[in-house]
Amino acid sequence: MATPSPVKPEVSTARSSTPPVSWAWILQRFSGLLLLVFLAGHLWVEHFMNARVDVIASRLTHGIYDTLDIGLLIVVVYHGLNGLRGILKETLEGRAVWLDYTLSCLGIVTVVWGVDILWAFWYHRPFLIF
Amino acid sequence: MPHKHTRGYKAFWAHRVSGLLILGYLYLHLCLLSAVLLPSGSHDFNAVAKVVEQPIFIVADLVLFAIILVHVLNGLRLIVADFGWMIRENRFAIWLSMAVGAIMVLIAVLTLMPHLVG
Amino acid sequence: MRTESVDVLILGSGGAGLFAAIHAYDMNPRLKILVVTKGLMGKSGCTRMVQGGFNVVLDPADSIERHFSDTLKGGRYINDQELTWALVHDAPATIHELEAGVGCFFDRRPDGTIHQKAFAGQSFDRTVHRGDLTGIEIMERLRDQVLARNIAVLEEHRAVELISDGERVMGALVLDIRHGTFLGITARATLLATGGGPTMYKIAAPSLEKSEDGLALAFRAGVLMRDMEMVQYHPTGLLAGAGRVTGSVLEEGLRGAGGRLYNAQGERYMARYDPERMERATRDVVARAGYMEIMAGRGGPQGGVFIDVSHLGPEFVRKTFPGMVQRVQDIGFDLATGPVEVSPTAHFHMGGVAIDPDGHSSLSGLFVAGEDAGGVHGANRLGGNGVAESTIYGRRVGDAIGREAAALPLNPLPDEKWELRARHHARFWNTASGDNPAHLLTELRMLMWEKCGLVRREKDLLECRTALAALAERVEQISVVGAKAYNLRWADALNLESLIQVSQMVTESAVVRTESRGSHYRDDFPAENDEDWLKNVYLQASDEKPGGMKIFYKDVIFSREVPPQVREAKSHEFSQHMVQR
Amino acid sequence: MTVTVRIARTSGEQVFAVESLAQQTVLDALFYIQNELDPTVSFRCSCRVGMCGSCGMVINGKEGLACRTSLKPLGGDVTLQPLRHVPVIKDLVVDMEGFFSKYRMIEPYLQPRSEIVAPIVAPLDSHIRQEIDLGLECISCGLCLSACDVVGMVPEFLGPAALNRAYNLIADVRDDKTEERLRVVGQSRAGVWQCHTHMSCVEVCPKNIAPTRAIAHLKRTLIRRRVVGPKKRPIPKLQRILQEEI
Repeated sequence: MATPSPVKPEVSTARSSTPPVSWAWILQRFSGLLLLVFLAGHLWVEHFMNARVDVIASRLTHGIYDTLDIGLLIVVVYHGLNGLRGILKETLEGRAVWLDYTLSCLGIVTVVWGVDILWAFWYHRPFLIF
Repeated sequence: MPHKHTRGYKAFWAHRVSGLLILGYLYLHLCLLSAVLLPSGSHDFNAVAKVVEQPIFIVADLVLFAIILVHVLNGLRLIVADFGWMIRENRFAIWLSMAVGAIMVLIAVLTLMPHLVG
Repeated sequence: MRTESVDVLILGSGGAGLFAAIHAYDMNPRLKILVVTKGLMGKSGCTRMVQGGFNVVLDPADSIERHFSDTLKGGRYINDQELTWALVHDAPATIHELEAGVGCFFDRRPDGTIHQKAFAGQSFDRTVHRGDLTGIEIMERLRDQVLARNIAVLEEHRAVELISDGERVMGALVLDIRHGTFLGITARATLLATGGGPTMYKIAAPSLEKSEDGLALAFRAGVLMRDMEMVQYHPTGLLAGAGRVTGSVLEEGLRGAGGRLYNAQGERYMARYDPERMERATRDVVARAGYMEIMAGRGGPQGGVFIDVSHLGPEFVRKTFPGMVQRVQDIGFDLATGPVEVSPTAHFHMGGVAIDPDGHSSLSGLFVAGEDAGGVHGANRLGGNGVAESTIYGRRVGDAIGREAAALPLNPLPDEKWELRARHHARFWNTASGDNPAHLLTELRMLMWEKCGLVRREKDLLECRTALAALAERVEQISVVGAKAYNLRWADALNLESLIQVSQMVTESAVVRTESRGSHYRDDFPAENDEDWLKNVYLQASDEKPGGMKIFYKDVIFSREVPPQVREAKSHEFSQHMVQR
Repeated sequence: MTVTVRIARTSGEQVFAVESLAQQTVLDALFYIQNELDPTVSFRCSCRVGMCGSCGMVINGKEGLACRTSLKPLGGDVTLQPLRHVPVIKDLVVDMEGFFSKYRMIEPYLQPRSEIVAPIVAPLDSHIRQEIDLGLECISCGLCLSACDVVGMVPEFLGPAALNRAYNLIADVRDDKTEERLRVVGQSRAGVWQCHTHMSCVEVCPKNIAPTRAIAHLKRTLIRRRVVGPKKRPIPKLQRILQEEI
């Protein structure tokens, strides 16, 4: 018998005082917009100012460009891995905590790697860390 | 009969695939740079320049630019929709974003034409 | 066979059924309530299809007494005045509950108060509405409220028989359409709220699954019925060729707002029939006028007349009647800019089970609400009083059930009895070959339209009686094949059985009433005869022979208002007359 | 015009040839098939004018109401399949419990504030009237749920119709359960954050409702709550009650 007893929602309404928001969702939008700014800068610097490779390399020894690229790196890694997390979460039942840890570690490693490459330009030497 | 998917659904997959491709490119980019740095340490970029200034790399750059545009413009459309705008006009919005993307790719092609030809 | 015992069994999930379930539950939450519905909850039935709206007195310049008088006048004074009074009296409270409790949100005037629009036959603009598809709002919200309560619902289950011993109703035998199995349900109180829906006519408005099951069930259980000859034809049913949209109503608000009716020669023919009220005359008058025009050969290509609202301005029409504009657009015309072909369409059954204002029928344990009940509207219903009846009586009767059900006895039936009855309703499976019920239904619809429709004569009615008897016999020969689960042909056969039963009641009552009143028009007695016929025709299954019926009539009791044409109030004696058929 | 109608029945696809007349719909074709060609074909319908939402199905790959889909524009080939994302009972008949189980999650009924004892005054140009108007008239036909590919990917997702109803109740000043409703619609897997803005629901809705708009509103409401706190809700003016005894 299709007996509709009053169905209560699955969340416990007692604990949280404020309705939940998805920070991942919000930050994905913000990082996306921020990325737009960084990416525009990156493309302008790398492709339109003077696209010769050695010029780019020498330019990277100036702090301003370096900061631009580090910012771009952090945001793009966050945006990309957060997007990947969303895709993977769809197929994974429930809350997969290990996924968050794995992706966070991957993100940190990627950023350190990227920064290392930039610093390699800065200090005129192969690698600092790796 | 397979389900007829809406334009919004196709745009969603375009967004997703382009995003994954860009993420993949990010790692490729880092690997390439590392590969350049690792053996030499001397920062002899002329060898690198010879390779990356070949037309095939420029075409690859254009393709990357197009993929990024798909992701960026679609993302902007979604943010606009999150404000409740252009929802009933979604089909037009998708068309508009594609048109803007096409124009920008065209501009890029025209800009890089000298490198491609010469 | 599966059996089930509940305190309250509600048959039907329209406005009356769901509102009654809600009120019975709120009155006594310990009651075990079960709603059984032929379609999906809140989706099948007639309240759902309400377009125009809900008549209610809200404006201080209006009055309950005026609404009462309008309703009596529209009903040509054979209403049960106590029922009509309960309707108009409870209407404001019902609207308040629908808005503030149930969650409906009706249309507003610019100042923010509830908008009331003009309908035909009323001395005041008192029809509350939500656009021109009011039923959706009312039914969706009532359904939501049922979901909020511990009320069990069986969807796609149809009652095929009321279990009665001639004095008491003890429950119902129910067919589970999805599985093709039967379920015996015993109940302390049974509410019949399946709605009418006279679909036995060629052109008919109600939703397609309607087949007046409730009236047929009640009659077979031996319940007293009244005014069965009173079938309302809506003047403006859409004509869409061979499409099933044909017969669906273009709402009365079109005429209320000033819509005009033309015949094929471009005449505004209402001038001939009711020069004073024109298109805003009551439905019986306008529908008959349209029928006469069509019969006189002044009809359009599809055999209809034309409604035109384009002079009100396309902007106004599109904004005020978006649902109607869309419905007409679906069949390829534009209501906003030009005339649309329409025809009278069978719409509502004023007759039904005789009840008191709390919904008690002549059998104890059986309550009736909504279109299954008769007497509220007399000989003709005013537009906007229909949804009012279903919701107001749903509420009233729900309260009554909530108060009384716990004290009523529960008599479970032995299994053999259930089995026996179930076999009867599955008898179509035993026939090797026979008629297609869909074809029989078409025959019935033509027959009733021609012989017992808007214009009736004794000769036709007697022919109709014979033809109906022949059809009833052919129903026994129907053959149903395939799996029992969700078998639509079986449903067709059961529908046909109900419709023929009700058609017989309509015909027999129509033979008896030798005058014209409201929706009942006799070509051979074209005048309204107040001297002899301020009476109600009652009808009940006869004990003498199986399938027979006894018919008698009683004077109307003018308990609250004496009609102007009756100079002095008659004594309230019952002058009865009995006919046996 | 002869139309080839392919019906995805429980027992497999079956093909029928139907002679279609002007102004006929998919529903008319189904009736013809059931009455004349194969009485065992099952489908569901009630009102036949797009008010009850019983006859939703997938017509040539796209969700539609059989009663409001004309045969003519479909050409000579029509494929009918049951709605997606809900269990099939038989042939084209689906179990709408699959729809209502989600719908019930948001407690879809008005739970009025104690001050609401009469209809409220809601001028035509007022925010409440306009907001609610856009999402009313839902006939719970389930087309949006069937069209929603997110439900296909994340089965817990509440879906367009339920979220649209939730937004309507949250926008309704008469309702007292805004906080609770927001908690339900804000959930990570079932709630609004899962919506990928495909807007398939908007494209198939037979009543021209835009559930995506409602979902976008809910997202913004949730964020605003978190950032600036709950909004003050003024007590709406009540309409004067005519009768003292009500």
